Parts: sequence; structure tokens; C-alpha cells
Amino acid sequence: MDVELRGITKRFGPITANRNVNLTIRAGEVLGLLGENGAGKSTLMTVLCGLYSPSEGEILIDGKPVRFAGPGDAIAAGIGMVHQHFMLIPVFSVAENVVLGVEPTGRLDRLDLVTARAQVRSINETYGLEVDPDALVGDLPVGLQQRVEIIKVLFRSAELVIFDEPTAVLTPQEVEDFFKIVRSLRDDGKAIVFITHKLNEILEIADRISVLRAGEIVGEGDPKALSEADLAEMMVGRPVSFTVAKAPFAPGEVLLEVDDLTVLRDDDSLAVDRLDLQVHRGEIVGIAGVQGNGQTALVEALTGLARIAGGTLRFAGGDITRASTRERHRLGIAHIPEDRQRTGLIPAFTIAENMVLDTYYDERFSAGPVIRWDAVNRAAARASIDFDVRTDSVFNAVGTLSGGNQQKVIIAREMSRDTQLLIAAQPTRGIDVGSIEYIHRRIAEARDEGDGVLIVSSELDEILALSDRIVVMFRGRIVAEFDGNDPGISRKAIGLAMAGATA
Amino acid sequence: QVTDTGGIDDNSFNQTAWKGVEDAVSELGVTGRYLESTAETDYEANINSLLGECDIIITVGFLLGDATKKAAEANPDQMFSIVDFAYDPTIPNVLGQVYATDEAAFLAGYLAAGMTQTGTLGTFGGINIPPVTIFMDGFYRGAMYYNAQNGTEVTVLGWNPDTGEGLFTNNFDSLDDGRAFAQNLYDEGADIVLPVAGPVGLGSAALADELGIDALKIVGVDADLYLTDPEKKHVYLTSITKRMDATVREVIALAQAGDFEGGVLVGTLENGGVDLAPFHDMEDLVPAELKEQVEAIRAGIIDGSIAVDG
Amino acid sequence: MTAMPDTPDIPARPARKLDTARQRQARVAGWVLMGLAVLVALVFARDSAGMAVFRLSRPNDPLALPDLVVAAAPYNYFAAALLAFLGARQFMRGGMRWTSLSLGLGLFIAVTAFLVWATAGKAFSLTGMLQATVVRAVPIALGGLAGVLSERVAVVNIAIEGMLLAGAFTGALIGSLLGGWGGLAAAVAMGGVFGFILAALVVTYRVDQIIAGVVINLFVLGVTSYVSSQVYQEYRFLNNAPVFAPVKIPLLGDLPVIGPVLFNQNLFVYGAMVMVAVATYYLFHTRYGLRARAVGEHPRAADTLGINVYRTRYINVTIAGMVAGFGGAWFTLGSVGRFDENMTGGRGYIGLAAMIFGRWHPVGALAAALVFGFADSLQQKLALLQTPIPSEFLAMAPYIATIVLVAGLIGRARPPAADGQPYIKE
Amino acid sequence: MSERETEAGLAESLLRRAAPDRSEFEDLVIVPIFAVVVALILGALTMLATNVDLPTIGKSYLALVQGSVGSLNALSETLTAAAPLTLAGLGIALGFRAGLFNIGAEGQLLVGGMAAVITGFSFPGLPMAIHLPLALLAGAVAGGLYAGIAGWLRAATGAHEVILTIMLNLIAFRLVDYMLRLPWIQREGRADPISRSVLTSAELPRIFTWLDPNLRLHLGIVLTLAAVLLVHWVLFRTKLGFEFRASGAGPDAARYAGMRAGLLIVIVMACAGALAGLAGANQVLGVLGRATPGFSSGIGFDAIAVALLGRSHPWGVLAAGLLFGALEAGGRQMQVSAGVSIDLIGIIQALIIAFIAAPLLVRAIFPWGFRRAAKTPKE
Ligand SMILES: Nc1ncnc2c1ncn2[C@@H]1O[C@H](COP(=O)(O)OP(=O)(O)OP(=O)(O)O)[C@@H](O)[C@H]1O
Ligand SMILES: Nc1ncnc2c1ncn2[C@@H]1O[C@H](COP(=O)(O)OP(=O)(O)OP(=O)(O)O)[C@@H](O)[C@H]1O
Ligand SMILES: [Mg+2]
Ligand SMILES: [Mg+2]
Repeated sequence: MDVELRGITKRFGPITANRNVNLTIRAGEVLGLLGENGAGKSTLMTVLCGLYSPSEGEILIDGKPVRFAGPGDAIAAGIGMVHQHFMLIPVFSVAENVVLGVEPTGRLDRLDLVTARAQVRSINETYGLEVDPDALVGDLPVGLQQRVEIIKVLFRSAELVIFDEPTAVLTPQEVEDFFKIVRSLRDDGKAIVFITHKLNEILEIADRISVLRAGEIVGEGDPKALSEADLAEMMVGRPVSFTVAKAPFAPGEVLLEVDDLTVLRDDDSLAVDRLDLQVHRGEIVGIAGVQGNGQTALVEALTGLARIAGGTLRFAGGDITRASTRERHRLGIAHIPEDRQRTGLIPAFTIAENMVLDTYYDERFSAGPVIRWDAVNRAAARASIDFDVRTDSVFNAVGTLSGGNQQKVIIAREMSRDTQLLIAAQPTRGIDVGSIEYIHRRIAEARDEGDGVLIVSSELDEILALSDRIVVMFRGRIVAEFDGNDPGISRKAIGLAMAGATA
Repeated sequence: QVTDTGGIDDNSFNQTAWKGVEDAVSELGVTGRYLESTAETDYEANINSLLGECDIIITVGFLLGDATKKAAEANPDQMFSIVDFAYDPTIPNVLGQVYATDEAAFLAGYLAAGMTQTGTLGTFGGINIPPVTIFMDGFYRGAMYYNAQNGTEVTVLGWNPDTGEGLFTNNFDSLDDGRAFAQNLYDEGADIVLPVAGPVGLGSAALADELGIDALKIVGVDADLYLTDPEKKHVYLTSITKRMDATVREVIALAQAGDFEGGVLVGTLENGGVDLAPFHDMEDLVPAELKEQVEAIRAGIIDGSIAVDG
Repeated sequence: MTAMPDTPDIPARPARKLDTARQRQARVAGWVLMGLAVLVALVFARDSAGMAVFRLSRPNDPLALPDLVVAAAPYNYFAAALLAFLGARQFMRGGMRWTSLSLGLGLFIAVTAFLVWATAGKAFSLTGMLQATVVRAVPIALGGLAGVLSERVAVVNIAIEGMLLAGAFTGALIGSLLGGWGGLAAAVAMGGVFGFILAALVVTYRVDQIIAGVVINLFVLGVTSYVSSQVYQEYRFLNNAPVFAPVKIPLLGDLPVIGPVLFNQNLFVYGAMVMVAVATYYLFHTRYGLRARAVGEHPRAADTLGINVYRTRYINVTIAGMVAGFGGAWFTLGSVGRFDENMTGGRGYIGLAAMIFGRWHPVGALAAALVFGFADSLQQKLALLQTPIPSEFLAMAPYIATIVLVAGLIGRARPPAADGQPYIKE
Repeated sequence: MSERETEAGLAESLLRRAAPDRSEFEDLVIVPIFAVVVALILGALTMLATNVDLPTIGKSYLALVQGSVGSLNALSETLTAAAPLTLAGLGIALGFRAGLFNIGAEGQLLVGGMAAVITGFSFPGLPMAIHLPLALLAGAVAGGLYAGIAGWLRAATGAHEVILTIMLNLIAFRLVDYMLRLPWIQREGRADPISRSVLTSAELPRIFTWLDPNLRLHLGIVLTLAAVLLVHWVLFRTKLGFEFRASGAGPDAARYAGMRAGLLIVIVMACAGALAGLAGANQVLGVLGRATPGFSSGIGFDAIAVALLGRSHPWGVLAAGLLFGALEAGGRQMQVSAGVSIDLIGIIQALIIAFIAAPLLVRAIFPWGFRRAAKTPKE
């Protein structure tokens, strides 16, 4: 199936997300779609899958113009999309999620889950996906959740499959598995659109590349003829550096000492199992690991958000095992949480308010019980400039910013106070190369100034680019440790350790 | 007239008093107007908004006692009358209308005790306040008097005058409470029930209608419910009437004639202010002997030879 | 490379004593049960004398059962011992798994002990109480069910009270003109109309869901009170509807205790049970139920799959209104045959509580409604039994019990994820 | 140098607030006017439908205006009714701001009122300067503690605050019934549940009796205005208010920022309860002078509508409280001079709220009243 977008423009009130976009997608081909945060990639694809209707322009399938009144029409026309934010219902089983909307039924509208399960299994077999149809989606790790999304699309026999940033949350192994699936889909003759911020991936998988900037197509190209640097420049409009400049490694004394730490989940299972870890001043420690192996719990225990069931934490010589989150902040622990929108920011609050979310009580910003708003606003304006947050007023709601800019607000907040230890969880998830470059530079600067840094990331490239020391977490324990500054470090060995295998 | 919460159309209390005003309107050629209270905080405001608009303001309900007093003292030239409340000491410009309801209720209790097949009577109230419990007191004591006279052991469920505890719906709104409470009493053996809860009692009548009058009869209160609740009239054995319409009309007449004077007007069996309604359809069910006894007791109460307050 | 990774099957480490959440919960439950045991032993058992008689049959039941006679003091000492045992178990390892069950059982035992103490030396009709329990639970259960149906599609329904009242009013009015069935149909339809209005306000006009509910409640209260004071006064025949009489189910209805409680009731009791069953089937076993729940959990996901979120909300909220309308008709057509101002008296809000208490599940809502109904009829019996406890405290007891249950047993019940949030398509 | 200057200029421009756009103005000013007009028209239609003739309808609306703002007495009545609604509404609004739905204002109001009454009759001989503040304080503290129970249970066990507060309301009703029969609270010589009278030294004095002895307006209105200012200050100027708002708008983010979620829930509920308790104290000390079982008369429930209508903003709550107060006072006059049932006011209230809360609906009905059906979708 060939699909053509002709002159698509999409406006949201005063905002124009897409402007006069022309794009062709061919059967048996992977089209890579690139662009900065907010360039309009997701919007364009959302128009294509019928969820938004275009303000102008038309869509042609196999040369014939079509109009979608809703996603149902697009699905019927054979267009399927795996969204950037998964469209799964956590409390439903895999089978229920897959059949939702096209359910097999018996008499009295009875849901025929037996058939549904069988159908899921048969897709599983065809594409080697291996997902238990009875598992609750909410219990699945993200990699498997994505497979559920893929099964959903295949189940509706889509001929055009759109993947919006599918690899942002996957481990290297999972990415490889995912590419296998994509290739087999392509070889089946399906048309594929692939959106990502990871340039190496797009070069690896795409047959053709289109680049969006500010809602417009600014370039097309052949992956064989282009380098990462070319693509980055096309996207951002300036050259981007991929290596992080760091001072030579000169660790100071031990800053954070984790001894025998045990953390339990709500169901009393072990999330962190008697873990030992040290972070020195002037050192970046990267924690690699597949999601669901206790990294979140570790970070929450370090920041005072999770109950510690056993073990001790020492920070700068003092015992902080029982200290509250606020006390730890005051001691100089900064935290960039993994879920920007939910735990890092309050979308409905202004940029200024978010900039002081955990410092408003500081004497810089308050006098007695009162917050000095003019000081807050001035500092927020200053920080917005310093940290390159692109906005026209600090009184704009943070929720209106793009993902990259939202992350910069958090980083501005956490780094513009006096910190000694920076704990950053997934600091660049879903963020474009331009912003990544900036954020990495900031993190490296903190380390060069003598702070300790702990990075938790499922992005191996990020871990490799930043870390002085890399530890791998598996089932709540540290199972391997690597020297991050060793030029001969093996991605493969780390990847295997993450999967729990012997090196 | 300022009503209590419950509204002018409550089929008992407020409505009966309003009827007195209407009677006065048609017979004495005055004009009347009413204001419904929806909450206690309204009482005072409602009275105030009638100040100066009327010759006499009649407040209906025990709960308006304080508000009326306050207004009367602030406006000594305005005539007031209040139903169900008496001031001690009296206020010169307020005429309280109170009723010796227990006299009539005593008769009803005696009658019911004579009529019951199961030996059990039941009663319940709206809320535990004197104008309600005075019915229950009289009813209870009437039944006990029957026991004493006839050597029977009729019991009354739902009220104990000695402890002041009993069965109360705690509202005057939920008609289905009336049904459920009557059902409860019926389950425990009562075949005649006296609901003292305004419109809630209409729910009890619905149950009696459904079960049939052999199983359950109702004694009405305030007005003769045979007349004011014509749809269910057949379930009422009798009603303990509190002729508020009569006293209200009387007060208006006094005011019109210029004979108004502060004090207390007590409705009794003797002056017809309270009474037992006719049996209507159940005339034939009540044994003649029992009727005679009831009449004898009425005479006894009036001449003071029988004390109704235990 | 510095360290050697372990093998995937990591050798087990020596178990360490950890203070788990479940242990903490078990400890609290243990103390609660012990406390109940002490209460039962020191207050109820010491003070009980004679026999407590629970009448199971009524005079004209076909199959008469003898009265249930319980020796009060021994029973209560036994109950106290049982509670103490259950409590003690909580402190041992084995008890942990049964914390919720033990607590529930413990509360039940404590309630029976209380009943026996109150009844010692007296008698009352247990069957009557249970029957009243079911009857009084009906409007609450239907209100709760209406709440479940609309909150499952993420529309918060504060308007249950108004819908009940509208159903009661319409039932009486049309019932008076066209008879019971006509009234019932009209009540259901009127409930549906208000459901539709709620849906229109929150879905199409994006009114805050709670505001919309409050508006409907105020509006219905205003209109029904207005009409009943302006119109019913003069035209009494408009407010005189027939009442649906109990229908005895052959055979089953003759069973002792269970018969009168479950199988000799009116249309509304059966209707409530059937509706709960149908709603459960609908929500959890059918295609449209799955879609409805999807809309309540993650409307955008549902939308991407071609499910019309707005239409789903309209339909389900309208159905919820119809259920509430049916529940409202109970007040008039199922109980007293006439309408009076504000006659629902806040039962809709209790229904809302029943919905939450019942964890947004139809059966849960019914169970919660039965708890309220039981507490209500229990309190009436206790008022007749003349216990030394002030009646106000008896009346409070069900609400205190609800708080204890909600805080202790249910805890963090999870509403549908999108509950209360408007869905804006673009 | 020049770079520094442009940077400073940039910082200045970042500090500029966007001017409120026209559609905001329309929502705030034009929509409410339309709402009132439409509600009145629909109210008139309701009257027509029930055989009320046109002159009477005109008369009743005239009475509505006269009774709410038409005279000194009317204004006094409006303000008297608005005070407790606003106070309790502020409490509920505070809860909304912190993400809590406090249905319990009614119960808190009852408990607070009881405490105020008890304090009010208990200390004969105290000078007013001590007694009155003491009684008010007792009301606020009792209401706060009572709401604090719900807050604490919510924080400690995660139980749903809607159930908790509904149950606590029901408990409060019974508790008041019980307390009013206690010998040391019940008025001497009375068998019905009624408390002793508040001593003059604890009464909220009427403030306009020098104009007309019947004016009921009392010091409570000053208290109310002070509370509006205080709540506004706390909510938007203080650290505590910032924490309230943060835990309402982003509970997880607030926790991650080191705010103590559980403690905040308890504090918010306690503050909300204190305001409701103050509303109760305002009623017993200012209007009733004593307590009887129904003295809360649904103010706690109406206050929910007030808080919602006021969009949980202190000044909005005040405006909504005044509107409700005016409708109540005007409705009474309507009943007196036109004989129209007070229930009609309930209908009109509901309609006004509906239309104010649904700008889209008003725009749909009166497309010509607005510049353009401005669609402002948000993600
Ligand atoms: N529903 C909406 N209402 C208003 N503006 C929107 C809406 N959806 C997207 N936008 C705006 O449109 C622009 C394009 O957004 P889009 O999500 O398509 O970007 P993207 O390229 O997918 O970015 P990312 O890489 O962060 O996913 C952004 O400026 C965004 O703020
Ligand atoms: N003791 C605890 N009390 C409450 N919540 C906890 C506790 N321990 C862990 N959690 C929460 O349970 C959730 C799941 O934790 P889990 O360990 O599975 O994720 P993770 O593997 O640490 O993180 P990631 O998915 O980012 O790799 C986390 O949100 C964590 O905050
Ligand atoms: Mg995107
Ligand atoms: Mg995790």
C-alpha cells in the first residue's frame, strides 16, 4: 500500500504544528522521520491515523483520496500506529488490549476471550513475539508493552505501520529484537514509518529519511549517503557535537555510600536486594539495566521517597538513612526524576513556579511564611536564559513547553542550587539531539566542578558517553561493574550483564 | 403565617393551621398570606419580612418559639400568635396556642388497646421533641389504662415515657421511613400503629393499605386523616386531631374584633381543641361497648377524674 | 572490566527479617481484633443474662422454623474467645495471609455479639430485620449501580441524588395517570433524560463534572418541590400512584428465612438484583462493557482504536440515569405511592459512598448497600429493644463502621484511571 | 557589554505577563450576565407552565431584586446569608485547590457551631473582648479537628475522602442530636433538643442597628471578608499555600519535591474544617444565638456549589457567596409579595450555576453575543 500526504497543514488555534507537508510512504519500505522536539512529527502521524483531521491538505491511498472521520476509518483503511505514549490500558490483559475495538464475540455480545487469546498466540508465532495473552499489561515491562502495541496493529492487519519513537524506552537487546520485527514486517510488504531521535538507529533501519523542522519538511535523503552529523545538522539547523567534553577523571573522597540497602515493593517483593554502591566526588557513576530491575526503587530510596527496609545510606560522612526528602535536598542531593510530566513538573503551574518547586522554602525565595515572588520570577527568568529554556514568558504553563524544554526546566531547577550529588534518572528520554547535547554538557560540568553524579539510564549510549564507572543492575543487585573511561569497553558485555547472563 | 420546615402542603401540621387562616379569610373577610421556612435560619428573617405587612403574624411550630419571642419583644405593637408554644412568663403581644394532645391520645390508646388482635400496639415519632412525644405519652398511658381496667397485657412498642427513648425517624421528609418503621413494628406483632411524624406517617398508611386493615391499622395525628388523605382513608382507625384550624381562626377572630390579648390558649378535649376523629368506615368494627367506655373516659378526663399524665 | 557478573539464577541469600507492609497491616488488624475481644468480653458478655430469642418465622409462614434461642452470656464469652484467637493469629506468621478475611470475620462476630447482648432476655424477628435490610438497600444499591455505570466511563456522578428524586417524582406523577407500569417506564425514561443531560453538560459542554452533578441535584430538587407545592395541593389525583405489591416466587418464596428475605419481595428488589447481575455481565463479559471500561481507564487509547469516546460516555451515563430513575421509582411506586418534597433524603449520596465502598463494582456496590441497609434496620430493632446505648450512637454506628471498614479493609480502592477528567479530542 | 544588555532585556521580556485575552474576559464577565438572564427567563417559563400569570411573574422578579438589593434591609439580609456560605465555601475551595473533595463542610459546620455555642454560654462574666474571640476560636478549632479526622484517615490509610466526609456528616448530625440533650448543654426547663442561649458577651454584635434595629447584619461579615483576604494571602503568597496548590495540581511532583503529602492533607483538611467551623460559629453566635438539631440547614452543601461556582478562587467564592445570599434573600421577598414558592429559587440557582459553568453552552445559545466561537483547544 502506498500512501501520499499532500499539502497537509494542521493548526491548533494559533499554533501551526504542520505546514504544507508533502510525504510519500511506499509499501515494503521503511521511511525514517526525524525532527527536533515539537517539530510536528507526532502531529503529522496523528493526522494520518485519523485521530486529528487536517486543517488543509489531503491523504491519498494508492492514488485515491480518502477522508477519515475518525481512527476507525484509518484502521479500516489499513493504517496502524504505535504511539509515542503507549495507548494501552494497564488494568486490561494483553488479549483484551489487543482485541479492543474489534472484539470476537459470542451470543449476547459475550466477549470471546478464548478466541482472542488464540488469535494473539497465532500472531505471536508468526512474528516470534512471545507475549503471554493473559498477563496484565500494567505488570509487563515496557519492552513487552511495546510488543503488545505491535500485536494490536498487526491484529488489525495494518498495511502501513507507524512507529512513534519506539526505541526510546528499550534496551540494546530489545532494540535489536525490535528491528528484527520491523524488518520482517517490511519484508511482508508493509509500509513503515519510523520516528526517532536516535540517529544511529535511523541510519540502520530506514530506507529513506525525511526531516521535519518547525512543522515543515526541510530535507529528504538516502541513509546510505548521510552521516549522523549531516542528519543532526538538518534537524537542528546547526552542527551538533556527539561527544561529551569532560575533564580528566580525578575522583575525590566518597560522597555517597550505600551499604546493604534493601527496598521492598508494595507487594513486599524485593526491589533492591542488599545493594552496595559508592559514588565519589567528581565521578559519574552510570547504572545500566533493563527497566524493572530495581533502579527506580534505588533512586527513590536514595532520595527519601521509598521506605528503606534494610541497610544504611551515608552522605558526605553523615547517616541519611532516615532523612526525609526535604532534608536530603537541603544537604545537597539533587534529583532529576524519570517521569518528567508526573513527578518532575506540575504541568499546570507556570515555569517560574516549577523552577522553585523544591527550593521555594530557601531564604533566597522566601521570608518567613511568605514566598518572595519577585525574587522567584527574576531567578526563573535568569535560569531560563542560562539553561536555554525556549519560551516567551516565565508565566507560561510548563505543560505548554516541548519535552526538551520541560526537561531543561527541571535541570535548571536542580542545578541552579548548591548541590553535591546529582541523581539523574533517564535524563534525556525522548529528547532531541540538540537538547541532549546540552543536557550532557551540563551534567559533565557538574562532575568537573566536583559533584558526584549518579545516572540511571536504559540508554546504553548515554551511559557510555557520560560515565566514569558503569554498574549493571539486575534483579535488585549489582551484577557487574565496568570502567567507563576504558576505551576498549564492550557494549556487548554490558548488554549481556543487563540481561543477567554471564560475561 | 410562617411555617416550620415541611411546607404548607404537609397534610398535617402546617396545612391544618393554614386551613384556619383560609377559614378566616372566607368567613371573616381578612386576607392571609404564608411564608414557608426551609431552614431554621429562615425563621427570623421570614418573620421580619412580614413585619408591618400584617395585622397579626401567626407562627406555626414549636421550633419558631425563640424567633417569635425575639420579634415580639422587638416589636411590641405587632400582634403575634404561635401554634404549639406557650411562653412562661407570657409576652403581652403573643398569644400561644397549645394543645393538651395527650388527652385525645389517651382515648386513642385506650381504643387501640381494645381493638388490637395481637395484643401489641406500635408507635414512632419524627423527632424526639415534646409536641411529638406528647402524642406518644397519651397513647401509651391510654393503653396502660386499658390494661388496668380490663386486666389485659397489651404492650406498646416504640416509646417508653419513663426513659424518654423510642423509635424516631429523625426526619419529616422520607416517606419510605414511615413504611419501613411501620413494617418493623408490624414484624414485632403490632397491628395498630400510631405514626407521629407528619407526612412520614403517610408511608405507614401505604403499608397498611397493602397489608390490609385486618393486619394493620393506622391512627392518624393532627388532622382527621380520613378527610385529608382520601386516597388511603380506609386504613385509619381514627385520628387524634389537634384543631389548629379552629384555634387559629379563633385567634384571628379575636384580633379582628380587637379582643386580642397575650397569653395562652389551650386546646383541650373540653373545648374541642383536641379530639378523637370519628371512626368513619370502621364505625362497625368498633364494638359498641368499647365506644361507650371511650365516651366514659372522655367524660372522666374532662371532669378531671381520670389523669392522663400518668 | 572489573567484576564478574553472577549467573542468572542468583543463589538465594540468607533471609533477613524485614518489616514488610503486610506485617504492619497484620499487626494493626491484630490489635483491632484484640480490642474487639476485650470489648465483647468485658462489656457484652459480663452484662448479658438470659436467652436472646431471634424469631425466624412469622405467624403465617407455611414452613415454620422454631425460634433461634441463644444463651447470651456463654455465646458472648465464646465470641470473645474467638476474636482473641483471630487477633492472636495476626501476630503469628500464618495469620498474615488472612488479614482482611480475619478482620471481616471479626467484625461480623462482634456485630452478632452485640446483637445477642442487646436481645438478651428479649426477642425480635430476625427475618423481619433481614427483609428490611434488603428493602432498604434497594435504592442505595441502584444509586450505587448508577454511579458505577457512569464512573466506569470516567464521568463522576454526583447527580445520583437528583436522578433518584426525578425518578420518584415522575413515577408518582405518571403512575397516578397511567398506572404502575406506565409510571415505572416514565421514571426510567426521566432518569435517562437527566443522565443524558449530565452527559451533554460534561461531554459536549465540558462543564466540570462535579458542578454538573450539583446543578442537576439542585434543579431536580427545585422543580419537584415547586411542582409538588404548586400543583399537587390542588390536584391530589396526580399524586396517588399504585404500589407494586410483593410477588412471591413459587416454592422458593416459601422457604423459611430466605423466602421472605429474597423471594417474596416486590419488583424493585428483583429488579435491583437482576440489574446488578446484568451490569456485571455487561461490564466484565461483553464487548461493549470492555469498550466502556477502556473509555474510563484511558479514553485516548480507546479513541485511537476507533471507539467513539463521546458516544460511549453518552450511552453509559444515560443508562446510569435510567438505573437511577428506576431506583427513584422505588420511593413512590415501590414503597408509598406518593411523592413528597425531598423524599429521597440524601440516599443518593449514600449510594455514592456504596459505589466507592464497593470498589466501583456492581456487586460491591450491592454488598455495600446491604451493609447500609442492615445497619439501618438493625438500628430500628435496637430502638425497640431499648438498649442502654443512646439512640443517637446506635444511629451513628453504621457510619462509624463504614469508616473503619473503608480505612482498614478497603484502603486505597482505585477508581477508573480517567475518572473525573474531561476528554478533549484535539 | 552589549551581550549583557540584550540578556537583561531578554530577562525583562520573560517577566512580562501575557495580557488576558478577550475570551477570558468574556468568560468572566459576559457569560455570567447571560447566565443570570437565561436562568431568569427559564424560571419564568417554569412559572408559566404552572399557571402563574404574567403580571405575577413580573411582580416576583421585581421582588427578587428588591429583596436582595432593593433596600437597606434587603442588603443586610443578603450579606447575612452570604457570610456563612462564603466561609464554608472558602474551606471547600481550599480543599479543591489541594486536590481534596471535602463534602464534609456540613458536619464540620455543625461541630464547630456546637463548640462555639458551648463556649458561648459557658463563661458568664467574661468580657466580650475575650469571650467572643474565644467562642469563634472554639468553633474553628472544633471544625478543624473534626475535618482533621478525615484528613488523617485519608493520609494514613488512603481511604477516600468523599466517603469519609459523607460519613462524618451523618455522624455529626447524630452527635449534635445527642449533645443537645446533655443536661449541661440543654436549656433548662426544655425537653426538646435546644442548647442554652449564647451569652451577650459572645454574640457577634449586629453592626447596623443604629440605622434600623431590625437589620440583622452582624460582625460575621467582617470576619468573612477577613477570611477571604487571609485565604487569598495564604494560597497565593505563602509557602504553605504553594504546597497546597502543588499537591493539588501535581501530587506526585509535590512529593518528589519533598513536600510532605500526608501532613499537607491533614493541614488542608484542618484549615477547611476550621473555616467551616467558623461558618457554624457565625451562625450560632450571629444569627441564631443557640443551637438546635438542624442549625446548619444545608449551608455546608450549598457551599460546595459556592466553591465550584467561585472556581475555588477566594474572590470568586466571595462573589458566588454574595450571589447565593442575594438569591436567598430575594427569594424570600418573592414569596412574600408575589406568593411564588421559594422552591423556584432553587431552580434558578441551578440554572445560573449550569450556565456559568458552561461557557460553551452559553456561546452555543447566543452565538451573536461573542466575537467568535473561539476554539482554544488544549492538549
Ligand atoms: N493538541 C494540541 N494542542 C495544541 N498544540 C499542540 C497539540 N499537539 C501538539 N501541539 C503542538 O504542536 C507542535 C508539534 O508537536 P508534536 O507532538 O507533533 O511534536 P513532535 O515532533 O512529535 O515532538 P517530540 O519529538 O517531542 O515528540 C508542538 O509545538 C506542540 O506543542
Ligand atoms: N518500599 C516501597 N514502597 C512504595 N513503593 C515502592 C517501594 N519500592 C519500590 N516502589 C515503587 O515500585 C515501583 C516499581 O519499582 P521497580 O523496582 O519495579 O522499578 P525499577 O526497576 O526500580 O525502575 P525502572 O523501571 O526505572 O528500571 C517504583 O515506582 C517504585 O517507586
Ligand atoms: Mg512526538
Ligand atoms: Mg520501574
